Amino acid sequence: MELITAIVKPHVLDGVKDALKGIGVQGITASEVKGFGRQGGHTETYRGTEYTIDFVPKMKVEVLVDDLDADKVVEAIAAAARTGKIGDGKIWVTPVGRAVRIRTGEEGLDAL
Amino acid sequence: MELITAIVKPHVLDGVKDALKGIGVQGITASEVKGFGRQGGHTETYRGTEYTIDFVPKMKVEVLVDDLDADKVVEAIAAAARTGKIGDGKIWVTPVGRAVRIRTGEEGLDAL
Amino acid sequence: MELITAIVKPHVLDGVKDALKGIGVQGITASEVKGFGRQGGHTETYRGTEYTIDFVPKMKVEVLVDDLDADKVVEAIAAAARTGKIGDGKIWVTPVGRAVRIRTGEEGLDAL
Amino acid sequence: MRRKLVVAATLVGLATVGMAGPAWAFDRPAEPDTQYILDNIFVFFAAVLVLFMQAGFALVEAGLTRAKSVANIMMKNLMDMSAGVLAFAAVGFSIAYGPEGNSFFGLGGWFLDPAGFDESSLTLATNFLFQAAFAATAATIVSGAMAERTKFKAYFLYSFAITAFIYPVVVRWMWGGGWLSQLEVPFGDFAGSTIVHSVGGWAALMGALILGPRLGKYGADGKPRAIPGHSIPFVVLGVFILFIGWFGFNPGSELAADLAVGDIAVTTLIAAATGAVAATLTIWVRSGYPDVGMAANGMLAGLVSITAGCGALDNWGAMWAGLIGGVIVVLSVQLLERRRVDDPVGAVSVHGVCGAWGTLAVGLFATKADGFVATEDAGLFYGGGLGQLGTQAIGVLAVFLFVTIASGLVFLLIRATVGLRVSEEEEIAGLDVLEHGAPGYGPDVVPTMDTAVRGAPRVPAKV
Amino acid sequence: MRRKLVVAATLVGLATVGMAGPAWAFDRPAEPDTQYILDNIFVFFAAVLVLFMQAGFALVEAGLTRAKSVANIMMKNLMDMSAGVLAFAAVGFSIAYGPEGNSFFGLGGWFLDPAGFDESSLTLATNFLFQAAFAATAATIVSGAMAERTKFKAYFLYSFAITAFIYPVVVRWMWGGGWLSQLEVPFGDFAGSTIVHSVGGWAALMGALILGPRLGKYGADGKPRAIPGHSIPFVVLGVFILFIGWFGFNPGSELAADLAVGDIAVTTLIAAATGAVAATLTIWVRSGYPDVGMAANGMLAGLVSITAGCGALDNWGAMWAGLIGGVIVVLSVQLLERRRVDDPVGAVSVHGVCGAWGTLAVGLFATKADGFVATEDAGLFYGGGLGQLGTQAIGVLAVFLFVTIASGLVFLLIRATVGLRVSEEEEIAGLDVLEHGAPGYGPDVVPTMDTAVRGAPRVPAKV
Amino acid sequence: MRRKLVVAATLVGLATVGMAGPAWAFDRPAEPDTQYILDNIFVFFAAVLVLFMQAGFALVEAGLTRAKSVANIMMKNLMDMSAGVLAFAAVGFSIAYGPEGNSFFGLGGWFLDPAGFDESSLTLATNFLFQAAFAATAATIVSGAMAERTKFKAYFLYSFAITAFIYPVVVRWMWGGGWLSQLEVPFGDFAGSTIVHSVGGWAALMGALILGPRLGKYGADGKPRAIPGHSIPFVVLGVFILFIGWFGFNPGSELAADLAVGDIAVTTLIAAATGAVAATLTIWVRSGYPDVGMAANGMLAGLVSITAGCGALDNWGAMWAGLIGGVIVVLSVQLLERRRVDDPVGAVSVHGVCGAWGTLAVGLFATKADGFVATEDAGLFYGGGLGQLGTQAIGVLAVFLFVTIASGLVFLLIRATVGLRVSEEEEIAGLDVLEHGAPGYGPDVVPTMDTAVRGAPRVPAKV
Ligand SMILES: Nc1ncnc2c1ncn2[C@@H]1O[C@H](COP(=O)(O)OP(=O)(O)O)[C@@H](O)[C@H]1O
Ligand SMILES: Nc1ncnc2c1ncn2[C@@H]1O[C@H](COP(=O)(O)OP(=O)(O)O)[C@@H](O)[C@H]1O
Ligand SMILES: Nc1ncnc2c1ncn2[C@@H]1O[C@H](COP(=O)(O)OP(=O)(O)O)[C@@H](O)[C@H]1O
Repeated sequence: MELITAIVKPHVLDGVKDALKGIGVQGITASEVKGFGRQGGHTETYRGTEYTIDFVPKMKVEVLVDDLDADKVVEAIAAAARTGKIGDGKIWVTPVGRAVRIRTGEEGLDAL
Repeated sequence: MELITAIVKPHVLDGVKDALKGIGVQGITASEVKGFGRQGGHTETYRGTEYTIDFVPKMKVEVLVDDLDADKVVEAIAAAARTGKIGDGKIWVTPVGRAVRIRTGEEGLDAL
Repeated sequence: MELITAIVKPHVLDGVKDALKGIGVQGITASEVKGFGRQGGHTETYRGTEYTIDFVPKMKVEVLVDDLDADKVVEAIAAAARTGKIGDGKIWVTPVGRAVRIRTGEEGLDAL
Repeated sequence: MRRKLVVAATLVGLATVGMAGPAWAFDRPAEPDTQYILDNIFVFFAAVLVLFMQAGFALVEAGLTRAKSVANIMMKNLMDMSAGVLAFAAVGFSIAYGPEGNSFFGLGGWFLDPAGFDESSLTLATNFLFQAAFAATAATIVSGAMAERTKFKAYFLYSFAITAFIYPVVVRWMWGGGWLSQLEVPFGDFAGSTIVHSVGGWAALMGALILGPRLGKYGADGKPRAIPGHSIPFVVLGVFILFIGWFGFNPGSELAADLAVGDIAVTTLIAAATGAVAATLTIWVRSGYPDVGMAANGMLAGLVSITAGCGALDNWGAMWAGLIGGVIVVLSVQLLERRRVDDPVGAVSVHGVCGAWGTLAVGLFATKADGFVATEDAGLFYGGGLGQLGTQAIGVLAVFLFVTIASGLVFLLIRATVGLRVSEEEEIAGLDVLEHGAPGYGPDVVPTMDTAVRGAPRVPAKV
Repeated sequence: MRRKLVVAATLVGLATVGMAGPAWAFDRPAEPDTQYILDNIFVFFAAVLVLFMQAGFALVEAGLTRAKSVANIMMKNLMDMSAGVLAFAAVGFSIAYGPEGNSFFGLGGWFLDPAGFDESSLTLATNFLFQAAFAATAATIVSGAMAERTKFKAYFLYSFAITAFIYPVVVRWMWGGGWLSQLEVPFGDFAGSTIVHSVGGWAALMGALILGPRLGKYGADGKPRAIPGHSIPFVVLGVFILFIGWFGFNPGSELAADLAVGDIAVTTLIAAATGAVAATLTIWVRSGYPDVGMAANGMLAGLVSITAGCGALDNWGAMWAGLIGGVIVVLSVQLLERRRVDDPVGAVSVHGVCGAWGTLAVGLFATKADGFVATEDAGLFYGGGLGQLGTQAIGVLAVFLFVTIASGLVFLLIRATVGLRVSEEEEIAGLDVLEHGAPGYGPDVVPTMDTAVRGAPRVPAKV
Repeated sequence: MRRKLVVAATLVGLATVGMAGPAWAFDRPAEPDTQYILDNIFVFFAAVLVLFMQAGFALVEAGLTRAKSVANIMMKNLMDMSAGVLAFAAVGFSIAYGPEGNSFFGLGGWFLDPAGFDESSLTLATNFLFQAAFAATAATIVSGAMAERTKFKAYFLYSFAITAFIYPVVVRWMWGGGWLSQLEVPFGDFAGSTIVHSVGGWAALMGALILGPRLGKYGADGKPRAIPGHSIPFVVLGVFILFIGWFGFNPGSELAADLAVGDIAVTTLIAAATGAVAATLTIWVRSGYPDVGMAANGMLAGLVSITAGCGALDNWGAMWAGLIGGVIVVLSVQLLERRRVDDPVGAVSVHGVCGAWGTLAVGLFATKADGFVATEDAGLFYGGGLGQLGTQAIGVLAVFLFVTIASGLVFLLIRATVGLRVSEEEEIAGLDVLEHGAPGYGPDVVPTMDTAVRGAPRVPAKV
């Protein structure tokens, strides 16, 4: 199995979820993160004093998939998350040794 | 070493922590995530208009352990997190190449 | 490629970011987590009743890097995050099989 | 006792024979008696209660919209009062109550020139204070309906326009002794269901229409989507403040300390209560849930619905006015939402629609004379026939037409010049950062990564 | 000057000889003098201040409970006032002050029939307004103690019951001229430490007892666990609003504009201050920290403790009443918590226990006559012996028994029919979503994943 | 009509010839007429409005600081009022208005001894209530400037000192009939731009200076860094409450119900509006953004700027006082920030600097006599020459010197004994947990991991 982690723009999350559902993925875990990258941050002004916000809000999406599905899932996420503007984010894939569904104790692909 | 990642129901966190402490685990990192899966979301109604909440709150627990302990830890989490109802979550295990304790610079198992 | 994950004290984040920028890292993803470890929690008192806060706020920093840079990055984070007091946190390194820049579709090192 | 109309009549009488300037200098009594002083003190405290409503409006609007534009909505409420009071002092008060001009538009006494105003029942200062608080109310109603997408500069200009011009003209027609008060059966709007609330409500309608709905309010299928407000406690606190303020608004409109004050307060209380209960039950039946924001709207609906008739209706009439207002507001909010009028706070329904209903309710339930409603039992259900109801309908319609046209023109003019709506990018990001420089909540409340850096952890981290 | 008792006595006098109906029509003065008007205006503004207390209660309760049920608690406060006012207007006021009936239970004058009430000292409207605000206060005290686990429907029913029946009966006994006011040494409860606050507090006690503690309040070892409230700023803001409202509550109970008003205001101020300081120091000593929520409770405790004696105690007496109240409230909160009475906001301690204390304090410190306390220096410490103290104890006990039994029956009845407590699942999830359809804070405040989708990022994301 | 000075003069006259004790017992009128009662009732309600300002201060200060010390700042506001009222009742009031003593320091009538005070224009109770509310205001101004780094215990002590001693001395000089009111051209500070606001503002300055800036306020390069407050809605709500309270503060200072009340209310309203608009435009021009917190400061600046001259200035003067105040406050906030005075809420600028400006504005724009300003057109721009302006400058300077020295000594003394500033660790963690035991927001608002455990998920998790 593989764990696919994607850092995406927050407003594409719904689209990514739908795309994954579309190709048969049954579960996703998402969380709020902040990203620092080429996109850069922005400046705010409070009571006349400027300050910089370096980290921009991003969403992290994690999907555990069968090795065979990994590429398909990566493509699906990339397609759904692409706006073409800087800051669209990254996807990376890490190997997973074991997976368990807590409720049933099922392991491996059955756990997905 | 291995990194054990578990997605569990929020209210079991305390139990998971105690279970891990019980088997000698000395550190845990937890974070709030939202999950999409078989459990499904729910519907809310605001000013008469319905809308769906697709993601349900979950807790992510990460534990870095010695290879030898990995299975024991997985079982402990699974046992503590199991309610038997849909949405109990997943556990997955990924290999870790190097681990460092920042304070001392210790590496490997000493870093845990 | 490797994914470097660091759990650090929240107030060192800015320093870690600057240190990584200094050695040429172009992107970072950070998130708020809570840690349980040797540092221990603390006690609060509400309306005369004591209760324990077990988890302390930490920051998780994730950086995807070229295998060759991994050690350099680990050292940089460790140096910037070290205060010498208990609770400084951990760094761990996991292998990454594939990386994609969503905007362009670039892969591998070009995706960083 | 009911001096309002007397004053108004005098005003217009004089105005129509063309008298002006010095002749207007009714000095305040040199040795005022205690009753005259009490009248002024009473209206002073009533005005303070009405001014407090600004806080209520700000909270209700803030609560029913999103956190990312919360500073903007608070700022609008601060500014429409500030700019509004100045505009009203400079010209609005004269257009409404000026000694010269005619039955449609007052003139003279600009900048609160004391020579221009009669002080025989209240001093100019007391009178202005109370009226200015009303003008600020009419102005501020609009900000909620236009929330989360209007340029701050544009709103600033609009609030000048409504307090300097649109609202004063309508006041002139009625409380300024103009044509509505001179109809055969005079128009009955004791405290301003139409004159204040509908003016705000119809301007809000035009604002919402011309702006269009917020991004994401309607799905690709055209169906409305819920955009939950960010703080129900703010909404309910705001409603409680408005409720309190209304005891300045309605009883204060007596403009004299007398025994009618208590009666008016009780009709106000009853309508507020029935409005809240009725709206709660209505939305409960329709959606399956006793929605809190809707209950809050319901109390306001009850209050708006009794504002015209708080003096002319008895307790039973108040109950009906409030109860029906509470039902109407729910239906209206849902109807407007379906019709693609995106009014995040329900301002059009609460103030416009229920303002109209409250005004018509006088034609149905009026049983006491109140200084405007001239006879007892003028309401249809009390045997008064259709006379009063007809007049009420005329007033409702006239104000609707004037306000929608005038405010529509103002909004179009602003759109053509400084622009009315923020960019899409800004709307997604929220108005606070791009319009005002910084978010309305610090990074430690709506957490951002900076919490770590500047806000620092709340918990003693054994650094 | 102190007209309250006079009115009451007349009432009961007439009632006992069986007079009724038309004979009651004391018309309001045709040409009221300015003093009569001032009395009415004063009580009107005092009533507005008391109504404002609703906002204070809502905020204190919301702040001391969790965010997941915040909309529910605000809604309860909105509804117990709305439903309560209507119930009180329909029947409660008649049970309390009705021209017929007896020393325990009033009858007649239903639905505010003007023929039923004497207007010689205040108009019916002014009187009702003030009393209705009090009834709403008694009702709303309970919602805090029952927070986070009561079905909305059940609470709605309860609030009818207390304002229609339980509270009015107690009022009848005392301010309605009933048996407590006719004791040899008449019961002294000027503004309602017992009549209002204890009524609410004891009903709150029964509610909390019958419901049982919130899930997770007690550990497996039976030890209480802290469930921190979600917003101390709301708590303190609420206390400031209640504090302000109390200047309507206590001085307004004079029911006439006279010079006692200022004296009462000063005893009220002093007791509030000593209550806050004493509670702060007490919890500081006991737990090591000057807990803010407890300090807030302390100010309220001081206020409740002076409510009975605000007219009969001098400044020194007020100081003692407040100071001891501030100590008591801390001990009581901690005791009840240990005894498995889960009262998240301390309502039982503040209103029930300190209400009883404040009533007894009249027996200890009374030095002035106040219209109820009939003689000077009636307090034990002023040489008045045990007479007044004995009466105070009787009143405290009688009200305790009546309210616990009556409200207990009401709660049990509700439990047996529509049910009192929400399901465990709902309690864990919070009442907002399952009782009212949606959370009280938007996803952009208490972040959920939807922030991303609907709330959108606050920061201009260079989309 | 303007009795204040009369009373004061009598006081000092008697005091200087050394009369004391019993001779002071001017009993309140046995049969007070309605006007006398109305005066007392009016001042009573005005005092309630002033007391409400405590809530406004608390919210403004809470909103402009960080969430991690929010309970602390609310607690300080609760406590400085409570402790302050007691200190003022015990000794402060006597130092200010005591029958004995001299032109600099009053004595006698301790603990509100009724024998010590004249009741011919207001009862002692009414008078004390109003003055105590003012004392609490002066005290509470300071907490904002010292926010986020002051030990609670230290602040508690300080608030005793200012209300027991520093503020009363300044009051003695002026309203107590002391030397400032006896200057050839008497000092004109009708409602306390200098006597109340500058006293608070200059004490705030010393507090901020002696404490030093918050950690992280200045970068390694010495440049100021923004530390955004955590809730703009709280700030604006607080300002609305303060605005409302000011209608007790200024008109109430008339200390009698008369027709000047309305005039004063209108100058107050106009200055508030111009202050808000002017500050908004000033910061907009200077920083590119209409900053909301600054607009809020601007309204307060306008209000402080008209406080001295609310009786002596006409509407045009009020406009200028407010407008210039609104500009000054922005410049002052920015200047102080550059000069390393870390005043998170702008208290020094709003109350100290604009208090001074408002006092000087009387010397420029006074056109009416107000009981202190003795002649008409005393202002420089009205042909009054430099006399009034000179006196105003003397008063401003004298109060500045006295307060900075006295409060400086108090703070240094506290620092040397119990300590003034919290530890670095505590400052980083926030004051709430370490000073008060628990955070000001529950884990379900500012999320921590415990949400999961105790706060539980808000969403029905199908457990
Ligand atoms: N080397 C990296 N390691 C971890 N996360 C990264 C890395 N580089 C970028 N990111 C994440 O991806 C987001 C987008 O990257 P950015 O460089 O801004 O634009 P782009 O995705 O167009 O290359 C960043 O905000 C950050 O969250
Ligand atoms: N393929 C997956 N990848 C990542 N996370 C998953 C995946 N499937 C499920 N999850 C996580 O596990 C949670 C529980 O899964 P769900 O399908 O609802 O029930 P169950 O755990 O009983 O199978 C989800 O809310 C989600 O957070
Ligand atoms: N085995 C582990 N797995 C995952 N995270 C851990 C582990 N041990 C420690 N941590 C994380 O590192 C943080 C610091 O660890 P701690 O034991 O308190 O101190 P130190 O870093 O000085 O060893 C913890 O708060 C936790 O977030």
